[in-house]
Amino acid sequence: MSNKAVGRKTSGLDKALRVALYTVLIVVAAFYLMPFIVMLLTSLKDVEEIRTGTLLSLPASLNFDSWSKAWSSACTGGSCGGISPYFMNSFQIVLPAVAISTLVGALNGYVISLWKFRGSDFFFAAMLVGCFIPFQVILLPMAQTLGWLGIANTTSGLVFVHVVYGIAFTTLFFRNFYQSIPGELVKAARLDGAGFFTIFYRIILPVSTPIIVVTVIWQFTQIWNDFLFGVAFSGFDTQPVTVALNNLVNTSFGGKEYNVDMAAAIIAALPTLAVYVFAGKYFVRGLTAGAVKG
Amino acid sequence: MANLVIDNVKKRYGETEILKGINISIKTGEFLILVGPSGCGKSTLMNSIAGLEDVSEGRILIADKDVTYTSPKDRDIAMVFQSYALYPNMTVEQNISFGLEMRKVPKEERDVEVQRVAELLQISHLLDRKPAQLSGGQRQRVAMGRALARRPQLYLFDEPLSNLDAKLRVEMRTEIKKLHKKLGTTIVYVTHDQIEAMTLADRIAVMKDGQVQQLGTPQEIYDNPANLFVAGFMGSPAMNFIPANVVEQDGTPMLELATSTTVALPFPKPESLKDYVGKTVLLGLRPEMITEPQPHKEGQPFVTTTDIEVEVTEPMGADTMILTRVNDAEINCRSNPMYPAAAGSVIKMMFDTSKAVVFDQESGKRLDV
Amino acid sequence: MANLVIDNVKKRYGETEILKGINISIKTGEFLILVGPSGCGKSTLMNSIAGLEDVSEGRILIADKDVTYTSPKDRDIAMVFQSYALYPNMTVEQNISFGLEMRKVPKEERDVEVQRVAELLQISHLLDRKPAQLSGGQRQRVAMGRALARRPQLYLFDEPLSNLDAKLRVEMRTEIKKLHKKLGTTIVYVTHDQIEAMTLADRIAVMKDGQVQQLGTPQEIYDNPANLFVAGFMGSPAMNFIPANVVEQDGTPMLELATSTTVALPFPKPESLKDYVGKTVLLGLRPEMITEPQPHKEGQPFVTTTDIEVEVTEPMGADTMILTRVNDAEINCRSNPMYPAAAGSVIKMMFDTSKAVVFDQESGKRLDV
Amino acid sequence: GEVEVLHWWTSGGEAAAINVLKEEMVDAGHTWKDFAVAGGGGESAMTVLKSRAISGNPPSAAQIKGPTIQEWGDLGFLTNLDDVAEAGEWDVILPQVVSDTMKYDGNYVAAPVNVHRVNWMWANPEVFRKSGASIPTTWEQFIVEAKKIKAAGFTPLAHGGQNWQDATLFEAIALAKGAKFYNSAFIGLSDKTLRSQDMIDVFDTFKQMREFVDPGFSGRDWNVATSMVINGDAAMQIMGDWAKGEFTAAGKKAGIDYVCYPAPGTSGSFTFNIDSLAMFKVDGKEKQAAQKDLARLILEPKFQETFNLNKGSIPVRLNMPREKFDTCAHASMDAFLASSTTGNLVPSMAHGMAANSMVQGAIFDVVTNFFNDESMTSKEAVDKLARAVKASM
Amino acid sequence: MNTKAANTGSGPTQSGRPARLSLADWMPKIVMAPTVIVTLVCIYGYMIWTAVLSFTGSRMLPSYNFVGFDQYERLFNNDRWMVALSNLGIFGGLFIAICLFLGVTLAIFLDQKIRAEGAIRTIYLYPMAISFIVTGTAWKWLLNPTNGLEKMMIDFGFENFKFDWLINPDMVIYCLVIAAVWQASGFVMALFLAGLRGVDGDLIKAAHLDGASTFTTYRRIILPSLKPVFFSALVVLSHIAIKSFDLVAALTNGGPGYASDLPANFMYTYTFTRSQIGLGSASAMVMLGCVLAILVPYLYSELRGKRHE
Ligand SMILES: Nc1ncnc2c1ncn2[C@@H]1O[C@H](COP(=O)(O)OP(=O)(O)OP(=O)(O)O)[C@@H](O)[C@H]1O
Ligand SMILES: Nc1ncnc2c1ncn2[C@@H]1O[C@H](COP(=O)(O)OP(=O)(O)OP(=O)(O)O)[C@@H](O)[C@H]1O
Ligand SMILES: [Mg+2]
Ligand SMILES: [Mg+2]
Repeated sequence: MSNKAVGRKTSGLDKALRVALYTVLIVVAAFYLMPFIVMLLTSLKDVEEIRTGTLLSLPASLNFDSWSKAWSSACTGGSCGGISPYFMNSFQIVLPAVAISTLVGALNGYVISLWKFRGSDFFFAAMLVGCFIPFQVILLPMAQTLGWLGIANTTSGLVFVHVVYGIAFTTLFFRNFYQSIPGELVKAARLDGAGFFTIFYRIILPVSTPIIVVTVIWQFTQIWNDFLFGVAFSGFDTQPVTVALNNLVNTSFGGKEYNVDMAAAIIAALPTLAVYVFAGKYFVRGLTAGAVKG
Repeated sequence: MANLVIDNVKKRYGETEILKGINISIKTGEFLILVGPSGCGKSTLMNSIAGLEDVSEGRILIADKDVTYTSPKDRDIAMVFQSYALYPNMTVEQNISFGLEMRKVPKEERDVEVQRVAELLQISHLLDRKPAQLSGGQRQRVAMGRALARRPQLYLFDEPLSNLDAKLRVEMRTEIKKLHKKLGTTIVYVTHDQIEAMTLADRIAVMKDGQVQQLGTPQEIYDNPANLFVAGFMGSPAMNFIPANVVEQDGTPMLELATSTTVALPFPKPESLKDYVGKTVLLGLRPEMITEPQPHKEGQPFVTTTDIEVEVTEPMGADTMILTRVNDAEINCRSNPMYPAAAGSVIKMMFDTSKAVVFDQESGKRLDV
Repeated sequence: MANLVIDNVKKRYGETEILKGINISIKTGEFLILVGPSGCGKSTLMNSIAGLEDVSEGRILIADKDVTYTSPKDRDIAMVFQSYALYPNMTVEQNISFGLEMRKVPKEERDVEVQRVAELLQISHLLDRKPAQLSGGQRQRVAMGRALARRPQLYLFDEPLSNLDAKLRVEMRTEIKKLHKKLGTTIVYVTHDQIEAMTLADRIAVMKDGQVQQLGTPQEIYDNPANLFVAGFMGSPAMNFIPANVVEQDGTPMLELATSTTVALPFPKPESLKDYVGKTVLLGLRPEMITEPQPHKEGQPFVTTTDIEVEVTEPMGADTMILTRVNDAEINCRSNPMYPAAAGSVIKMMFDTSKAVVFDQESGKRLDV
Repeated sequence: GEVEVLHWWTSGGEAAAINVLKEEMVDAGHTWKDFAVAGGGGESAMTVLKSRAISGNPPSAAQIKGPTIQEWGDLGFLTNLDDVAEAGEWDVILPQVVSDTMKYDGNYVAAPVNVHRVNWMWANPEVFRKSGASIPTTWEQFIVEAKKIKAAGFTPLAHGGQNWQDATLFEAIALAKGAKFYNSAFIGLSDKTLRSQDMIDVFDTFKQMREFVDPGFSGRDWNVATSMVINGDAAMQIMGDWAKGEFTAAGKKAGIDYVCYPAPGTSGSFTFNIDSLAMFKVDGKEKQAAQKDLARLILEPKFQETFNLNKGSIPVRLNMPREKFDTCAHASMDAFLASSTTGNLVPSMAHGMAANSMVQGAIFDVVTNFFNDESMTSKEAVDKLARAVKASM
Repeated sequence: MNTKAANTGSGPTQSGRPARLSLADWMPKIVMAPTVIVTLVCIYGYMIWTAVLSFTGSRMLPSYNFVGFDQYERLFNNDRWMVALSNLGIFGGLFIAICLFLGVTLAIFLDQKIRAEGAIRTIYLYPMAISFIVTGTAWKWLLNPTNGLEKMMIDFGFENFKFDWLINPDMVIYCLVIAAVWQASGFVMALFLAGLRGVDGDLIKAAHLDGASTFTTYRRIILPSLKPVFFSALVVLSHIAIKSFDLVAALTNGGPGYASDLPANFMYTYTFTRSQIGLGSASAMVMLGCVLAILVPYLYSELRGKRHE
């Protein structure tokens, strides 16, 4: 349905409300942005300026040295390649892990809300409990399991771990979204001769974009920013970028190079930010509009 | 094409029994119409036939095969849902062709089929739209199109024309009839439109509260209702029920009527009233059997002309309904719009009891069978 | 209670103009029925009145106030949506009382009101259910209940009874009529049911393609359709259109009819046919005007009896439709079910042209006004 | 063969130092896999180590120190280095305290890298001059001088509010009560000592330090605190000799821009913190050979020298040439030798050399909480400490 | 009423059905199977394992010398644990409440056809993207009394502005709340925004006609139909609250003292740094127990309520 809904309102009160609305949004945005501005400004200053200036003082000149240093020449431990070599590792972990966990979550959610079977709800509840298991306690048993499976300290091992502990969330998101999809759609498709996967692929997935976006945002962020699993289950050559970032930040050459730290942090966050910007387009309305009456 | 046997099907939602043992069997190629008051379980029965709801008890057989536990897609059924259930992400065209695609019909054939159906339903110009951009009636036609594009063993139509305008509805009705003639597919069809029921059905099943009250040809149902409920439900405007004393005249039980004057009406099967002499029965008389005096009927048996007092008139185009009171019951009579009948005036009306029926007042059971 | 003026309202979706300048004005307490083919813009117009869609052009006035830009909640309107739009997370009771709550009606009053409405709509036993647990017709009644619980300035009903069975529909219709009588609220009502339209309306607006074709009382619309479209649209079964040559007999233009034999029919306003002598016009004759010979009409002016060949018969309960061919056009006649009319036989039928209308074949314009 | 080395030497000097080892290994024909996990004094690295060990895939060598080596030995993860040790005469070149720590069950299982002196005090002479104070040699004097410094508008004590920094300061104060007291309290964990009046005094002194730190100390990293001294914002810092790296990196000269003194009252004592690489059992002849080479190289004088020059610590080998080392290092070496004979050489509690991690943690908790809790009295603290230590044994 | 009824709604299977089922009928179960296995092993298996360890004297690595309830006794005699537990109460409660409120509010605001929606949405969301390893530093600066916000405000002329929560043991927990809210509320907003976009436009229209103001429409019609979204958000937030480990590690590292310790940090410290796996496991079990005690009743009521309600 069109959402031009409520008419062109021009009354003074409405205008005032609108102004207030924007004001609130902008003030809140400013609060959210503050740490980022601090980080950004810091990354552009040199070490001396950081020491002497205040948090929000502007850098004397735009200086991207720290950015290039963070990217390609900062030292962490025995290697001095910046954080760039670790980007590939992270991508190799994040992309498959996000894809698999999202897909599995979508399928699970689809089953739990539209193909209920005896015990499926109970299982869902049981699975949710899994969301609350502190990740720290599973480090050791998981390490042992990975050892048995022969994927300890490999990228596949990390993908496996992230998928395992991601599906509870992805399932939750999808299941709760699919609660509002009219069951009649599935019925109609079954009569049309579509099977389980066809219905999923042709009918359900196309109306799932908003929740896919949310799930991808969540999973991508969680996995990209994960440190604990990344450090514990990676090998020396499969360490994700967070481990590099951690090393970089905890490394100092006489006086912390905050500018490099901040630059590295921003660089490390760029892929996630890109996902947010890109995915944002798909926050669309009314995908199931017109499906059923009543 | 296949026959359909519904064998003692029951359906419960929690405690409540919605279907209380339905038994219907339809021959191959038969057109069955389900009617019944809102909430009586028609859609539930349709869903059960399609396999979209588990039945709690009983069996369903299609083409002599027990399909009670077969998955819907293997039952080879096409259905129009009361709530449409259009695929929101697909265009009208895709909605219609989806079922064909699933049955692996090649693209060219699908296109031809979609065109044909769309033309039939007059939605050719809407093929590229999404359901959200359609009007109510257009959506209903798409729902219809989805079923009609296929050639299943069995069609299920759940109020497929309710949101269409009268003209379109007549056209669609004709198309369905043609289709049925041409393909001979078995059809189960729910409708609230009496004319649809009467004109389309080979047989009609009248349901009430999860039970079949009567199953028979339209004419049987109309002329020979099994009980008070069926009699009152079928026909629009509804049959008049007049509590009437049975009096004996010349050894024949007659029905006494008090309008402006009191008359005794003859009854075609007087023997069925024997036991009720002196008691009151319910006389069922359809509005079209109480008309302005019609000269050509004059003198026929079971036709009685008497005076009534007009309470209200309701012009309905082709006819005018006249409301009056007989034996203290409000009744509808149908007259020619040109017959002068001002509210409050006393006019002559002709009662034709040749097709009248009588019921026991308490049990609602038909007496004259 | 208020009057309603729709002043040259236009509505576009992108390029397509859906409403092409609607002008309707209704007096306070009037009952207006909107009819028109599926997709002609009825719901869009209703939405515009309610303020749920912006109009692209034009003004809407309620109670003499321009409300074109007023928000829906300040227009004091209650509406039944064609798609119901029930609140899925609320029970039936909450659905009905929500509007009252919003208007700050105290709890006790609300409860009383909900009870009243629920009884009226026969859904008292469903008050605790959620919409998902209801049948189609039950949902529709809840949608209805939501509107009826309120006492707005203006009611908008968009096909409120389409999914109800005939009996219930008649009851509901009566209730609406009573309500309207009692409250005198202005009502705009969309329906596809001709009987509803004829019996409820003070006036009917016939729409087509986003334009009003005719606005008038039911009788006007039925007897005096402004054009071919209105004539064909109103009435069920539809009016027969017979292309007929205008011939002059004794200086009076008559309409020539070829059935089994050829006859010339008289026409009440022959002067309007003057210019068409020798040409072909479209004669509009409703089915109920072509009946079995009725002795009491015999000899009336404009009544002609002739032979026709029965093609198909369609029993519809109270009447039987007889299909035949006249001047190569297929036409419907309405006869008593007991009149013998076997398919293929030639029978006598009586044509009553006293209410016939004629149209220009090309433009569809009415000739006899 | 290849060696995978898990360590947390990531800061400037350390990283440069480890690169020396790496190069030598590469020169010896091995592959060096550098598994560095920075942060939290090796907390993350230990987690990684456990996870890798339990998955059956431990690194060849890992940075483990002090009593923890024994714990790993107990679990049977460590390999025997006796042949390397014999060839390199480790028993001879290493002081007893060091070699004892490197052995499990009488066998060498780890190679020591360096010795840190923890009880250092770093001072900015400029600040002292400006505020007219002199370098304190006892804690009483410290308090007097600190007050002057504070009055002059400087922060007397540069400190970071992290539990191990609190503990470093605390153990320095405790050490001023004598090595015997120190050992009895932190190694012997004697309840009597823990509850003694001396301990109460220690806490009293410790609490007074709270006045001499700036309000922003909470959670501050040690090197940030060091830079306060470097910048002349603060006068002193009690920190191990790794702080020197910060001064050096800032281009400051020992004895001129900054001075190093033993922490007040501990001039004859030496709190040591030994870094070492423990060797894990690995499969494959080549890997084992590489591992042995690594152990050998660590104790080569060349590596010892370069590494310690970078790291600010002193070599574990006795009798190393010392000309390249600065004055602070010299002082450290002297104290190391001297104290090892007097019994004033004590393991650092704050750096996990004295007690196992559980006891250490228990002490940390009490100490750090006491330092931040204005209402807690020293008596209560002592009681808490004694109970916490008991509970963790 | 009749919630059970809806239950049997769409499922293709039910008890009492004969065994001749095609592969297609098994599909849902087959699809769920890997998840079931993984959940059983990697969640319940490990949970049981942890439970077992909590009854042992395990130190650096797991061992199986059983000591009964000793670890639990030690745990509850541990001051730091009690602090951590009560901190979790304060932190979790505030964090979840504020995030939900902010998330819902911002989502609703953003749903008003805001011009720069994309940009604003990204701004609200970005804190999730940046690892706390570094943001922790930025927050430390901001909250630091000597050179952070306090200084800025004083520089702006608010002489008496005082903001020293970070070093105040009583207030430091609220610093954690601020930073955590900053980081997570954007995601809650996104979750709700996605939910809002799924609500049928006709319902909103109906509510407007019924006389509901925009505010009431959200409160009574839209948000109640977003119950499942609330559910998701709550689970996610509780999850974040419970495992807020990085946040504490980066911002306060538990300090001053251990005033800002949370159970996750406690557990990590004891399990890995202090080699007290037994005690760590016990603390994990207690943590899990607390969460479940709150969560299970909610889960139950939530899952009992069914589709389309
Ligand atoms: N969002 C839209 N975009 C484009 N066209 C639309 C949209 N919504 C409706 N229409 C078109 O506008 C026309 C009028 O629709 P409307 O719903 O008013 O019809 P209606 O008269 O109520 O029909 P019905 O009797 O079938 O309900 C239809 O042809 C429909 O296809
Ligand atoms: N999920 C449910 N839980 C409980 N009762 C239900 C549920 N679904 C339907 N019902 C009830 O079952 C009965 C039959 O519903 P059904 O939809 O079959 O009616 P129907 O005959 O199709 O009516 P209509 O003509 O109004 O569409 C109704 O009374 C309805 O209230
Ligand atoms: Mg139904
Ligand atoms: Mg409509």
